[in-house]
Amino acid sequence: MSGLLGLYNYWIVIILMMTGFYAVIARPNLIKQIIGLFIFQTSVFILFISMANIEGGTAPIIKEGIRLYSNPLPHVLILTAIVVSLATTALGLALVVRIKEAYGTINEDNIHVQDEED
Amino acid sequence: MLISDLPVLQVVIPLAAAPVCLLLRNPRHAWACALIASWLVLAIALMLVQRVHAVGTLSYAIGAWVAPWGIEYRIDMAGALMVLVVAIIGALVMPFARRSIEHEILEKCTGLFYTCYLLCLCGLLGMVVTGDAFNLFVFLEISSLSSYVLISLGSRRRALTAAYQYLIMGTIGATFILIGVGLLYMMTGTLNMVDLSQRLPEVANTRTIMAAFAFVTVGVSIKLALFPLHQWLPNAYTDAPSVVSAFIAATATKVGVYVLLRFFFTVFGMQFSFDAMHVGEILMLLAVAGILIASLVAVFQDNVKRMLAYSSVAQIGYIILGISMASAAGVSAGMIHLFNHAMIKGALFLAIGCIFLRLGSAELRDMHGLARHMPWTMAAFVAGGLSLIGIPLTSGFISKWYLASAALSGGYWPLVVLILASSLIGLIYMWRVVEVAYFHVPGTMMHKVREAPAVMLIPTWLLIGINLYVGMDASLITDITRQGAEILIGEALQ
Amino acid sequence: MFIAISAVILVAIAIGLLRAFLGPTLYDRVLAANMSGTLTVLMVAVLGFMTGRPEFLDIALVYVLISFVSTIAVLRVCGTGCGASRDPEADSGEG
Amino acid sequence: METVIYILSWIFLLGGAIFLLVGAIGILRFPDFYTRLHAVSVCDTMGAGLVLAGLMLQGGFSLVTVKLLLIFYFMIFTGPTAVHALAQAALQGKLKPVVDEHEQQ
Amino acid sequence: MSNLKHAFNMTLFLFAIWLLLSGHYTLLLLIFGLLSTLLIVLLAHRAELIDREIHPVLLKPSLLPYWLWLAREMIKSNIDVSLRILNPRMPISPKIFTVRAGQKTDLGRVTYGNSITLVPGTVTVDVDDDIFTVHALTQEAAADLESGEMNRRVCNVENVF
Amino acid sequence: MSPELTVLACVALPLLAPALITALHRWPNPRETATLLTSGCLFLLVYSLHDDVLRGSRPAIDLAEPLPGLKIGFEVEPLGMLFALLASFLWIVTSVYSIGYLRSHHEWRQTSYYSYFAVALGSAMGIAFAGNMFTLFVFYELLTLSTYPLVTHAGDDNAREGGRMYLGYLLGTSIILLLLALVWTWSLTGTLDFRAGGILEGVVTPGVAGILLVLYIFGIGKAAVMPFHLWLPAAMVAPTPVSALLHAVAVVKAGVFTVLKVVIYIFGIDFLANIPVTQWLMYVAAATILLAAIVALRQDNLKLRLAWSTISQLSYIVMCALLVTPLGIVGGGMHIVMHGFAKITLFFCAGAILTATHKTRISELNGIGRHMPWTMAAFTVGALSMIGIPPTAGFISKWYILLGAIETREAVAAGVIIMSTLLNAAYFLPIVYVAFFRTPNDTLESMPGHNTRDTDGEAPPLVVLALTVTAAGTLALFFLPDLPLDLMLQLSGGSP
Amino acid sequence: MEILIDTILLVLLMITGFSIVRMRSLLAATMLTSIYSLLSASLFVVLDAVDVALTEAAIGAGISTILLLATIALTTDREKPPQRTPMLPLIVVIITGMALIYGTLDMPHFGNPQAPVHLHVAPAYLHDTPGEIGIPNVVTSVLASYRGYDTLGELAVIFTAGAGVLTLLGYRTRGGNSMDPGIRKLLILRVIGKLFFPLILLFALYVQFHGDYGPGGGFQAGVIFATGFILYALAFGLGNAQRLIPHQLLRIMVAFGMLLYIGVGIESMLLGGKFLEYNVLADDPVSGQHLGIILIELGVGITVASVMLMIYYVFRSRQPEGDL
Repeated sequence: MSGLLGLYNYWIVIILMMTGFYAVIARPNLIKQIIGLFIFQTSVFILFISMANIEGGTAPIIKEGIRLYSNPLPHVLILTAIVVSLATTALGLALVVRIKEAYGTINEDNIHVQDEED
Repeated sequence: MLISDLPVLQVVIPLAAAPVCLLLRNPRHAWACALIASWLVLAIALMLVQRVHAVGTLSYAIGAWVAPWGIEYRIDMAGALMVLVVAIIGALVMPFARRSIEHEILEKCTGLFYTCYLLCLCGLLGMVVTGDAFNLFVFLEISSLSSYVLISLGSRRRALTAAYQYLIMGTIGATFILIGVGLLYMMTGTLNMVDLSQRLPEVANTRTIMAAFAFVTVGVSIKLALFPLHQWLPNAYTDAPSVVSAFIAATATKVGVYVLLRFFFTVFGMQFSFDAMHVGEILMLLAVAGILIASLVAVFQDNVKRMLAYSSVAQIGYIILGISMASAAGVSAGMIHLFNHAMIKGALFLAIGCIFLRLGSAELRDMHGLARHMPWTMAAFVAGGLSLIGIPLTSGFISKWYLASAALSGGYWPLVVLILASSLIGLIYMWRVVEVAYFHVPGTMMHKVREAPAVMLIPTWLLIGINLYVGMDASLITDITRQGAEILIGEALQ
Repeated sequence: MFIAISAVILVAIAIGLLRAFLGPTLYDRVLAANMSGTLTVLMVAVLGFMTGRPEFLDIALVYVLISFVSTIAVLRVCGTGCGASRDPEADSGEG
Repeated sequence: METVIYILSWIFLLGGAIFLLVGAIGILRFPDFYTRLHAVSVCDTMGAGLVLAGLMLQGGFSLVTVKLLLIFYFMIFTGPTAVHALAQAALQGKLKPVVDEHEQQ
Repeated sequence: MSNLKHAFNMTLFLFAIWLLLSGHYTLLLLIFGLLSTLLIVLLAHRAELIDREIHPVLLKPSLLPYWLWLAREMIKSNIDVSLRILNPRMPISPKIFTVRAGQKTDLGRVTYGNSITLVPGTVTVDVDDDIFTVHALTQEAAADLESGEMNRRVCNVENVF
Repeated sequence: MSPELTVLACVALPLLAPALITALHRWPNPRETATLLTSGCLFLLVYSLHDDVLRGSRPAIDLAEPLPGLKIGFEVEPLGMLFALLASFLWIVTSVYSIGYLRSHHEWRQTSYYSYFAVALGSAMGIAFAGNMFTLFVFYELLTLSTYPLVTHAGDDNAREGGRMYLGYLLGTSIILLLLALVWTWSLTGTLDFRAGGILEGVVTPGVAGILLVLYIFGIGKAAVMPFHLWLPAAMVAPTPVSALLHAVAVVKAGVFTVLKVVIYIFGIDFLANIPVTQWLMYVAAATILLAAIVALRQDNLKLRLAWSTISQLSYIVMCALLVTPLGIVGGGMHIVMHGFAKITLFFCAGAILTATHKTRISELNGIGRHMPWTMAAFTVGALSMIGIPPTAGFISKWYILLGAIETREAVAAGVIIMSTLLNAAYFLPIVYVAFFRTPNDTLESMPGHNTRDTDGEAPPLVVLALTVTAAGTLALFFLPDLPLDLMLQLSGGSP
Repeated sequence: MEILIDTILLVLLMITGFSIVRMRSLLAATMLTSIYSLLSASLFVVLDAVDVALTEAAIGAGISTILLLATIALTTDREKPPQRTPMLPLIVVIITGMALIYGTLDMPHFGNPQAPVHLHVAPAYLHDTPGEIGIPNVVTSVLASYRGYDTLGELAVIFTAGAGVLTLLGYRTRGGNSMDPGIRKLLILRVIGKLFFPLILLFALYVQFHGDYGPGGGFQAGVIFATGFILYALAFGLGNAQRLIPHQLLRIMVAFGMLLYIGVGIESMLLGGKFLEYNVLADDPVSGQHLGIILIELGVGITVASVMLMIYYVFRSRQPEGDL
């Protein structure tokens, strides 16, 4: 892998991240935003895991006869981050349910209209 | 458990108390549990300040794994001050909380409320003392998630949208921080802040580090509600339960500022942050814009909590302004204001909490002639307001004084005028409340209103007392902040 | 060789994805998702052999279970209420 | 013997891959939801079975084989159940199957 | 009494699976395995899931002929369906019809239903007591099923349970 | 009691008085007695200090030091002594007047009125005795805040409007300009103490000193130098005793007093004399004198005319200060006292007229001197003093001011003083004239709802008593100016 | 050659991502999200991150899809077309993306063994784990011991989410044995559920206790365990599931897991070590580490399983009666 070819991997991941990010900030539907957030975060995880990769390496479970392992630290970090992302998703969805009950809609534009009427 | 375990204990105690609270069915018991935990935290915080003062920066390797391999807790003077701020607010809010929560939150949620409260406390403390960039992210999320829940407990339905908005923005911010930390890790191979700071100079001029810097800065800025990333804040503070507004307004954004300080000075180093990235200029611009615009917006708010929320955005601008000067005087001024503003906003929101308890509203139009019926509460509010404006003999004056003189010595002329002029805008919005409460004829509904109970007034006045004490004798706090600023800047110079 | 097998499986997944985009009904999408799950299981198994660490089969096992439960969940949780007639994609094409 | 097993395993794997691909093509080509179910069945049974069998031969007899068997066992049960549940839901959701009118008469 | 036997069978079965999965036979892990198995049996007991219809019955050696027959059927119909998929004209003639299941037990019916689905070309669409609605890809597949051979074989299997 | 403690008591006593007054809010008579007692005690306390000060001692006490170089502390020096004496003496008189005035108007919220009044006086004491600029600033702000409720006492929208303007101007200028000047001074010198000869000399360049001076002069909004003067007419919505004591004496004099203090103790006269900006600022003050006098001429409302006159007269003192000569300082100091007595008399009279006849406009006052001879006689004395005609106190201060102007060869200043004297005469003498020599306007008296009985005779006795005392004081000070003069001479350190 | 598979997967992810944004049916978007998650899990396998892959699959394709579905069932499936112009978000996104791409320009190339990440801290973990911790799975050793405190934080996050969801949505008990009307039709599902419920639980416990040796650990185990119960609830109705594991028990388990973890930390402090210093838990440091890791993984597993299940209960119990 030479030159910029060694980086295209990251670029695709960045495009993925931005796809999710776009859904978060551009879509008025709350569930869609949560989905966007999920994609955004998952893509960030991919970025981390990509950086842990080592050419010719293998999973960091020590075994006789294997010399080269991938970096375990990002894996650990991402394990934690996945959990955090799940927690956020769960909480966000719970809020969405409550918002639906209180406003009768989960469209941000409609909610703003109702808020202004208050 | 020895005295050396204090750094970790103060985070672990609320963390351990949280599940206990979840188990306790009786709201009173849950409250008592949270109360004990928060007071223990305060006691530990005081001991920590004393110890840091005596022996200098503390370092605690969790699990006995030394620094870059394990997670390190690191408390220097600035950190100790932050711990103290969080602990004071956390401890004083608790006695206040019982009555207020009984009034504002459904009984079945009470135990859960205290659980979330303790988690939030734990998250904030963890963010302050940690010396590990990723651990910071984890504790940031603990505090954020719990504060989303706390905010959503507000009595109006708008609290839900406010919490949701905060959740979205907060998560974006946290993810940005995560990206930034990831990029940093990618270039250095370490997550420990001190280790990072030693390894960064080698790779400082890479574009990756610049991107990392940008992402961390933006991410943290969302958390600390730096203008124009503050949109979540006014709604969140307005619609949250009173106790939550007080606690979060006084601590969460402040801890965010502290994290920013850590990154700028400890991790990236002053030279990189301010000379290479020119973050000082950008921050200064945003701070100025934030101060002016948020103050002006605050003037036009009819809900007092919302007004205070916008005022918070402006006040954060002051803190950032101090930091953006990148001088020992500026940073220490910023930190003084950080402490003072935490106390002021805490007191003001508690006072509003008292009013809310009796009036069931924080709207200006409902407060006509309130001072007659709640003299102590309104007096506290006025005292806090004066401090917010920066009237002499209050803590707000001290911080504005330091800010102004830091700006003067840095040669930022217009800033001085701005600082003073904006405190005048502060006067305008605070005065609107005073005028309504003191100089208007009470409404017909008012005769039923009584003074708030003592358990709520005493914490409020304790905070006011801290304000006034600092206003009278700021030597203690300026000592601490000066040391803190010197350590921060000194680390940058090494 | 394993590479070739994995590549074929990936192509199959891609085709499944195409069905998931095209719909037209929700059930088609769920079906596609379910098939992608099966294919992923197989791919993971093959990958385990490719990298010489067949203990990764645990992951494949998890996938089997998870994809099954989530397929059931779609149908049970959204029930018949989310029927084909209400699939907005069917009448509007795309968002 | 080893060579035979080796070659056999690759035949299985390739065959499985082909069936998987065919199943995928089926899910794309078939005209309606209910017919697509059959294509998925092809994947679930033949495709998966052959690939796993190929892998079993590759791995020799060990715990790995057991796990592969377990996977297969799981798939044999979960696959049709999922397909059935889907079909049932679709039917209850008033999704009309396309049937061959001509043959019906 | 019989319940206890089923529970014991289940424990054995689960522990066997554990051993097959584990691959590490240290004392600690064996103890964990045993504890896990017991916990699960306890849970299953509480959920009233322990009766005749538990896994081991599906693995009885006497069922082998049926499994082999089913495998042959599957291979046959798989090839058939695959060819139809690949055929550019796609010669299919979908049909939906009902068959009557002759089995008495739930497990038997499920075996029948899933067997129908497992054989490509036919899918069990709905189960209503003993009336199964089936979707077939071709008339031939439908005819095969309607011939009732599978039903008969599954009924035989049921007796083994 | 040691002088240090006395100083402290002087500040603390009026600040604590509200507690007593509030405690007695159910019983009007003891409440007013408490006010009178406090004011009396205060005056005695202040007076007891004056000997020490004349003998050259400077009782000082420091309370706290919030920041290094920023102290809360008191120190008595002659100028402050003078101001304190004036304010505390006039408080007694005003208290007497207030009792009569408020009761006859059946004003509401009398308790809070007396309380805030006491706090305002306490702040004035704090200003007078402040040992450094920071303390002065603190009490300066406290004075603004404590007088706000008095200004808006009426509680209607009009009053609130006026109150907002009052607050906006005073706090605005003090925070933006004065505080800026303070911060700057502190960052340059590290202290804000009042020191003889100033603290800035040798530390700053004349250019910076010029900017600072501008900041100080305009920052002290209470001195009402144009263009920051509009709060004063706006504050006239207040009840008359408030206008009388606060807006003729305590507040505005606190302003010019601060100007004097800044000139003397922060800059130092000698240093200031070398700064070109000083002269320009003096011209601003001079312009204010003339312009305000011209505006006063056009006012029909009596209180407003007095207010504009106050603006004009305040700038006298500012101008004196900016003459930067010892004689000017003496003149300024004297004018604080002389103008204080005269202006309070005039306001008292305006209040008396309002109480007795419900009239506020000059054009309605035809022949009122016949009904209220005492009041109008006092008014005449006050007016003469304002113009500076002997034998009234105003003459003495004007004399010194003129001397100062001549000494520095400031032709403009001298000219302005003479011009303004003419203008003073032009807007005061007509009032005296119509009061005594015009026949009463019958159409007004017979207006429906007008209580004709009130027009026959004087205001309540307590009111008349108060204004008589101040008028007498105005006359007496002409003959016995020793007390203020000694103090001022001690300050300027020599003979005139 | 892995790079080829890696690339194809990334492209597939990209396509999936785009179509998720475009989909207007939320259910369809959810299904695609589940596929997205599964694909990224596969990518993790390709990139050797097996533990992460396990977790991502269990969470992304499993529990979070189920939660999304439950939310959609409670709200709506239809997304209205946006009224706002997407220009501003687009600009923000493009700027952010450009900043990131700019940042990548100086990055070490993908898989480069000389990258700083492979030189500094991580090698020590790989090198020291056998000696210091004594287990082959380095991810577990880092997770549970070297950075065990992060994991405690992670557990606290999950705990917060559980408490938060409970606070927000409250909890309603279902009438005991009631099965919804449609359940008669679910014969096949019920029987298969009955057969697989114990197997899934067994597998979860296997993952729990073999985290030291292979992919897995308390977290994954907890999620799989909860998934087993979710399957049970799906097949037999929520009421039965709640009877099997009552809410109150869940609440206790949630707290118990947390307290177990913290308790291990406190215990090591009481024994004279630092917080979470497992070395002191037994005479021999390595067996101390082992004991500590088993205990805290157990704590994680218990809390995660109960929180997941609790969240599921809470969401589902909000559904109107008879619609389960």
